Amino acid sequence: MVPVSAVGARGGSAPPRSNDPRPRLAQTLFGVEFQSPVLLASGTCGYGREYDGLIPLDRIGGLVTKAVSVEPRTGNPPHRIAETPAGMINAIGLHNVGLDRFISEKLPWLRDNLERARVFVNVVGRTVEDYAEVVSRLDVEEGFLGYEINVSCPNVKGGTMFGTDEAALAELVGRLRTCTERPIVVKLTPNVPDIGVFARLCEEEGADGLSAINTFPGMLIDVDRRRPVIGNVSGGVSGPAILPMGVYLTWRASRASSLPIMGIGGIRSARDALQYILAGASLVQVGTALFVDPSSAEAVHEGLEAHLERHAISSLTEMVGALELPAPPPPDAGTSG
Amino acid sequence: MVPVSAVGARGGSAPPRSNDPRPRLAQTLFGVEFQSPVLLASGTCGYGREYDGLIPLDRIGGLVTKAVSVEPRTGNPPHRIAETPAGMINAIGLHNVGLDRFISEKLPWLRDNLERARVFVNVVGRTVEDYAEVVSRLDVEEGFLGYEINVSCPNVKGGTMFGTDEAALAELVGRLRTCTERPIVVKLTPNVPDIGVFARLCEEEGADGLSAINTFPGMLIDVDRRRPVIGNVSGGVSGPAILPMGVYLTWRASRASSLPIMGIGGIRSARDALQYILAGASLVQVGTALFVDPSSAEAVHEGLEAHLERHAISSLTEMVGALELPAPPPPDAGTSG
Amino acid sequence: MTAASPLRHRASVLSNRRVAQDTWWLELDSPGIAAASRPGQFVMIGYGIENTAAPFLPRPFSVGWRAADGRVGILLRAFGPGTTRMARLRPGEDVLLLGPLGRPFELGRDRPIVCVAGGVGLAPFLFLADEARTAGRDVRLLYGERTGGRVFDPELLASLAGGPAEVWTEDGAVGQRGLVLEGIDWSADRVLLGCGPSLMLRALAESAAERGVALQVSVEEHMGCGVGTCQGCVVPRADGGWAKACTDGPVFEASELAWSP
Amino acid sequence: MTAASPLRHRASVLSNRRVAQDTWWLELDSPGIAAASRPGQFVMIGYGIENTAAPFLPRPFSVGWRAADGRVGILLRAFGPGTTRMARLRPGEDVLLLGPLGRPFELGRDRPIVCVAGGVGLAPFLFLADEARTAGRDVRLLYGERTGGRVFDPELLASLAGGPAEVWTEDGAVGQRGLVLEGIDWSADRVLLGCGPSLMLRALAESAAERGVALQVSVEEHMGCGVGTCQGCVVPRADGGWAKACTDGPVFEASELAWSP
Ligand SMILES: Cc1cc2nc3c(=O)[nH]c(=O)nc-3n(C[C@H](O)[C@H](O)[C@H](O)COP(=O)(O)OP(=O)(O)OC[C@H]3O[C@@H](n4cnc5c(N)ncnc54)[C@H](O)[C@@H]3O)c2cc1C
Ligand SMILES: Cc1cc2nc3c(=O)[nH]c(=O)nc-3n(C[C@H](O)[C@H](O)[C@H](O)COP(=O)(O)OP(=O)(O)OC[C@H]3O[C@@H](n4cnc5c(N)ncnc54)[C@H](O)[C@@H]3O)c2cc1C
Ligand SMILES: Cc1cc2nc3c(=O)[nH]c(=O)nc-3n(C[C@H](O)[C@H](O)[C@H](O)COP(=O)(O)O)c2cc1C
Ligand SMILES: Cc1cc2nc3c(=O)[nH]c(=O)nc-3n(C[C@H](O)[C@H](O)[C@H](O)COP(=O)(O)O)c2cc1C
Ligand code: FES
Ligand code: FES
Repeated sequence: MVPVSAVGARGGSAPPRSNDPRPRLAQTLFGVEFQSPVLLASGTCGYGREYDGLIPLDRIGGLVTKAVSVEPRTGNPPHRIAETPAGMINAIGLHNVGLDRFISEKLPWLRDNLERARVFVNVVGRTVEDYAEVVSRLDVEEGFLGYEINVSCPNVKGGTMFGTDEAALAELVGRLRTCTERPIVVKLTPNVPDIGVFARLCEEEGADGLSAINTFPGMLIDVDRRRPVIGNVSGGVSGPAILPMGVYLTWRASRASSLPIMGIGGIRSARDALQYILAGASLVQVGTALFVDPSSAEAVHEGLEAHLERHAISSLTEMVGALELPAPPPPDAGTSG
Repeated sequence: MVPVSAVGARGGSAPPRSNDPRPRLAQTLFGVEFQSPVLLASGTCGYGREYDGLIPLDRIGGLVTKAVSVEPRTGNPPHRIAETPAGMINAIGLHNVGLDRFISEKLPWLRDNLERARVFVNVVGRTVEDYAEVVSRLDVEEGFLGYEINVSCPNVKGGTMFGTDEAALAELVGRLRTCTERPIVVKLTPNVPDIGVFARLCEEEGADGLSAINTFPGMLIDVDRRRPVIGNVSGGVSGPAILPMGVYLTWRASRASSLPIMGIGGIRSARDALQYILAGASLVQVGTALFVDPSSAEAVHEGLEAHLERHAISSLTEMVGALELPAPPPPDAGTSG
Repeated sequence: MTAASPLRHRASVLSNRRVAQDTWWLELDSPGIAAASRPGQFVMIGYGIENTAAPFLPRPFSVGWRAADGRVGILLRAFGPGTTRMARLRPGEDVLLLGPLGRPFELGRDRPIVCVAGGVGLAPFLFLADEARTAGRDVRLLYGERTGGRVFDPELLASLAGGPAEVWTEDGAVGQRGLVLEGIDWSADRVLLGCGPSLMLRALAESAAERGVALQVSVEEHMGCGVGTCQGCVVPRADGGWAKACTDGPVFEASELAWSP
Repeated sequence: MTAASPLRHRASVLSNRRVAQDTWWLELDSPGIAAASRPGQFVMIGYGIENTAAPFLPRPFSVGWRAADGRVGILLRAFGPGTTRMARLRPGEDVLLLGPLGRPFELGRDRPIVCVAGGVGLAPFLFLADEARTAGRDVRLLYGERTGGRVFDPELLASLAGGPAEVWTEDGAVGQRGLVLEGIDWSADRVLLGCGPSLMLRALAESAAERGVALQVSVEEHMGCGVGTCQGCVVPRADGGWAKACTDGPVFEASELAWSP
């Protein structure tokens, strides 16, 4: 599916040539064309096939697979999900079929059935070598464009998460850069004091793009039983509840690095997506909203098209990062109270 | 209002003596009795007086004032607040009358009108010396129990927030400990990789308690005008949206330190409050919910009383930190995916 | 600022009818608020603490009208997600009310009153005109809308306000074509009151200032608490500081405020 | 797993009546889902993407009944915040439906069918009993509730299920006193089906295993997507792995699952 010439071309959003007849939502990113900025988020669309017939995958931008690890993982005990105010908490535990079965059972469907949708494989590991093995072994396969590196997982070596530890993250990204020429997109963790530091670091280590953001750590307690609702005690909070945080962190990441960004977190409408795009995202991912309504990704796509048409904007790229700030910029941005 | 003998007594929640006739919700904390665990959160109840007649302040646990800084602050340009999914974003900018007027105009009302409600003064500054000045000069006054130190503000010296910088926070807490014998409660910032580190550090530097949590940095964009909705560009997200994060961070803080904790974030019912209490909070604060319904703090108080009665629990202290974890504890707690 | 504490209670929706494009007239059952309200004051209307969908925060609305039987009338324009949902309120449902809140218009004595309303800025003047007219005052009610479709049902308006309004529309479809400001007779012996979008209020304030005419305006800003605790609703004062729209206002002397963009 | 793709569409509420304490019978207008459903399958019912108040995520409900005119019947028990709100659905409102989903009961041929229902586990058997009886099958419907007040209106039940149920209540207020399991005749030539709370299903599965009787059960677990993408709804397999309640189930052979506490 990936044209050989495109593999490995680095990101950067090219403005459309003036007499380009291509659709308003199309962008060239990571060396290939995305017909739409709307992708499905990792963990919320399985391996694509599960939504076949419900979501016209080839009409949208693409999808990110469920996390793939070297070994199969059985995941966490139930309950794995629960509802929170305007959101949900999940602790799936990176339940996945493992690399071998991903290659033999999941990738072929993506390769054979998707023409225009771009596929990223979400990658996890417990060590740098785990990640490197997934990337190296996948790299010879067809059916996907690049990697989204999930760093919101514990680093067996240091005890911290890769995504909150600058040294561990730098080592990881640097190592993966040696394993592939395909686009590497690092999915940033939100619970850090300054996401810009991590965005910059990824750029320096050779990443091609950023995804912002993964879920927030959260917990729910069944007060009658005095027990956590979630089998794994805590999990990740997603959904509309985190939208303002996601927009903010995308904006911060986009000011700290020049990499293209996939904006993620609570998106359920074109207006939500536009907030991310104005904040600096070139692409967006729809996750939890798919559970509420599987047609929401398509609705976001159509709503974006309608918005551009209504405002006579010829290309979405004009809106990427086009947020206008008040002058002079306020000194205390980011603080509350 | 503060009995001299109590001033400076350190925290720790004493279980009620067996034939103690005191109400189920009463607890001894910071050397004094709290008749109820429910307080009003800083910035959402002004200086108390504004809610006089609407909220029976002397029936609940108490309140935390709007932040007080040495100098008066005019705060941020409008819009200062906006609604987000199941929450709100605020960037008031620590608008406050300053220390002199706080002492002459605000404190007297609290001193003269509250008998049983406990008052904490929320303190902010741009430098360690700012904080120290507020605490030192207030310390000789009457009408409040102790201090809640708001560290979600930029540290002029280092450029980071006090609340996300271990060294700056340690210096601040250590310095304030030399200024007062009254309870010092440090209000933790949520956007750190491991709140336990900060909780421990506050305990080591002599703090008497912790408040968890302050707001999450967030942003909203008006997509038609391509401008931030909030005059200050970004602000702090509060309300039900952040409840699961607040419960999780309270749990983490309570496992990392033995200080009493005030649980904060999205509380609007007794069941929400109980989640914080089971996770380890001795007290809770109600903030944004007051805007939705000023009677919600009282409703939380009454709901807690009803819950204890229904379950024949003689003292709330039995529930503090009484969360039962599944055995064996899952290895990946805190991660999602 | 206000003398008595505001009331907080659940109020039943008595009726909710569409009175113009995007515009509803909502009647709530609230004897306490009906009795205590003065023209220019407002209420916070919310869905209560169980609700987290928009409107999560309560929204401020002028008391548009009140009746001796305890009805409170609200003029509601579906604007964003919150008001769109409120436009669908049906009889039998209830809302959480907090009010009356804020500083009312000062009407003084005897002098003729001129009300200048833009859009749903009409709301406080329905109540005001009705009661002032009943009290024998001379009231002119100038009312502008962008389009004719948005003009409040004239019959209902006349019955609520104790007389008709002089209507101006930008498209000229109803009433006179033009801006409502064109209808003002700038005479200094009137009590001049304005309520409407901020651009209109600014134009009004500038004209009044040029002519040395006193003007009271009711302003809008995003609100959190409605009672002065959150400092969320500030508007710029002429002297450089901030005033709270909820307790220092919503009615201000135009000269108290800064009007530069 | 399922042959055709599920349908997603907005469906009108046709009626919603209280049929027992905390229990409602909701009829939705969904010809497509009515036509495609098989007993044991379920639908996800939600309020759509604009809604963020509970239920924010759609909730799974068994297809309780269907009619040739396109009606789909749902037996709904107000349990937590989501179902409490759904119990207040009124005719004219609509919901977002996704379905039919999941693996249905396997009824085989000819053999008598014994349905064992606990609480709203009754739902799939209304539909099943009605159609199996129409097809000439012998169907026993055993139905247990904790208290008599929660027993589904017997007349409506009989009309939906094509015949009455044998009712057991723990308080003995309606039907026989005791647990519904006591009513089972453990004969191996029956098609034995169970649906209800997990404690009841476990007891049922253990009894069936002891007696070597085949049993199909419909299980419950928190669901996100309902279509197999989120891995949220897993239940433990006998072989140590996990099965997805939404696509591998909700109906399983009891022997496929692990029943230890
Ligand atoms: C004192 C006062 C009296 C008012 N009287 C009336 C009236 O009688 N009739 C009427 O139709 N409208 C009135 N308004 C305006 C009304 O409150 C807003 O139209 C409404 O809040 C918009 O909510 P929304 O969710 O539909 O819009 P959104 O744009 O979705 O609102 C998003 C956020 O902005 C806030 N917001 C947006 N616009 C306003 C605004 N103008 N004022 C306060 N908050 C705002 C909302 O609270 C919310 O937090 C009044 C406002 C004030 C301050
Ligand atoms: C296949 C299937 C069929 C079902 N059929 C019926 C039926 O016909 N009639 C009926 O009344 N109920 C049925 N249920 C149970 C129903 O889905 C739950 O009662 C409902 O989801 C509870 O939601 P709540 O908000 O009221 O409860 P809450 O306790 O507030 O729910 C909190 C969270 O837990 C989840 N949750 C809680 N219990 C369940 C549960 N049992 N299943 C799935 N999610 C749950 C909710 O999705 C939500 O995320 C069925 C469940 C499944 C899985
Ligand atoms: C309008 C507003 C103003 C606030 N001002 C302060 C403040 O001055 N100092 C402080 O420590 N926290 C401040 N906060 C944070 C709250 O005290 C509380 O930590 C936060 O809102 C989370 O609780 P909630 O979800 O119940 O509102 C403010 C919050 C709001 C909404
Ligand atoms: C059920 C579920 C499973 C997820 N699994 C993964 C995963 O495997 N890898 C990953 O990087 N993110 C995972 N995520 C996070 C999402 O991709 C996304 O970052 C997050 O949900 C925020 O977006 P949303 O609010 O639109 O859902 C998962 C989220 C959910 C809800
Ligand atoms: S709305 Fe809170 S101070 Fe005015
Ligand atoms: S509910 Fe998502 S996999 Fe079953």
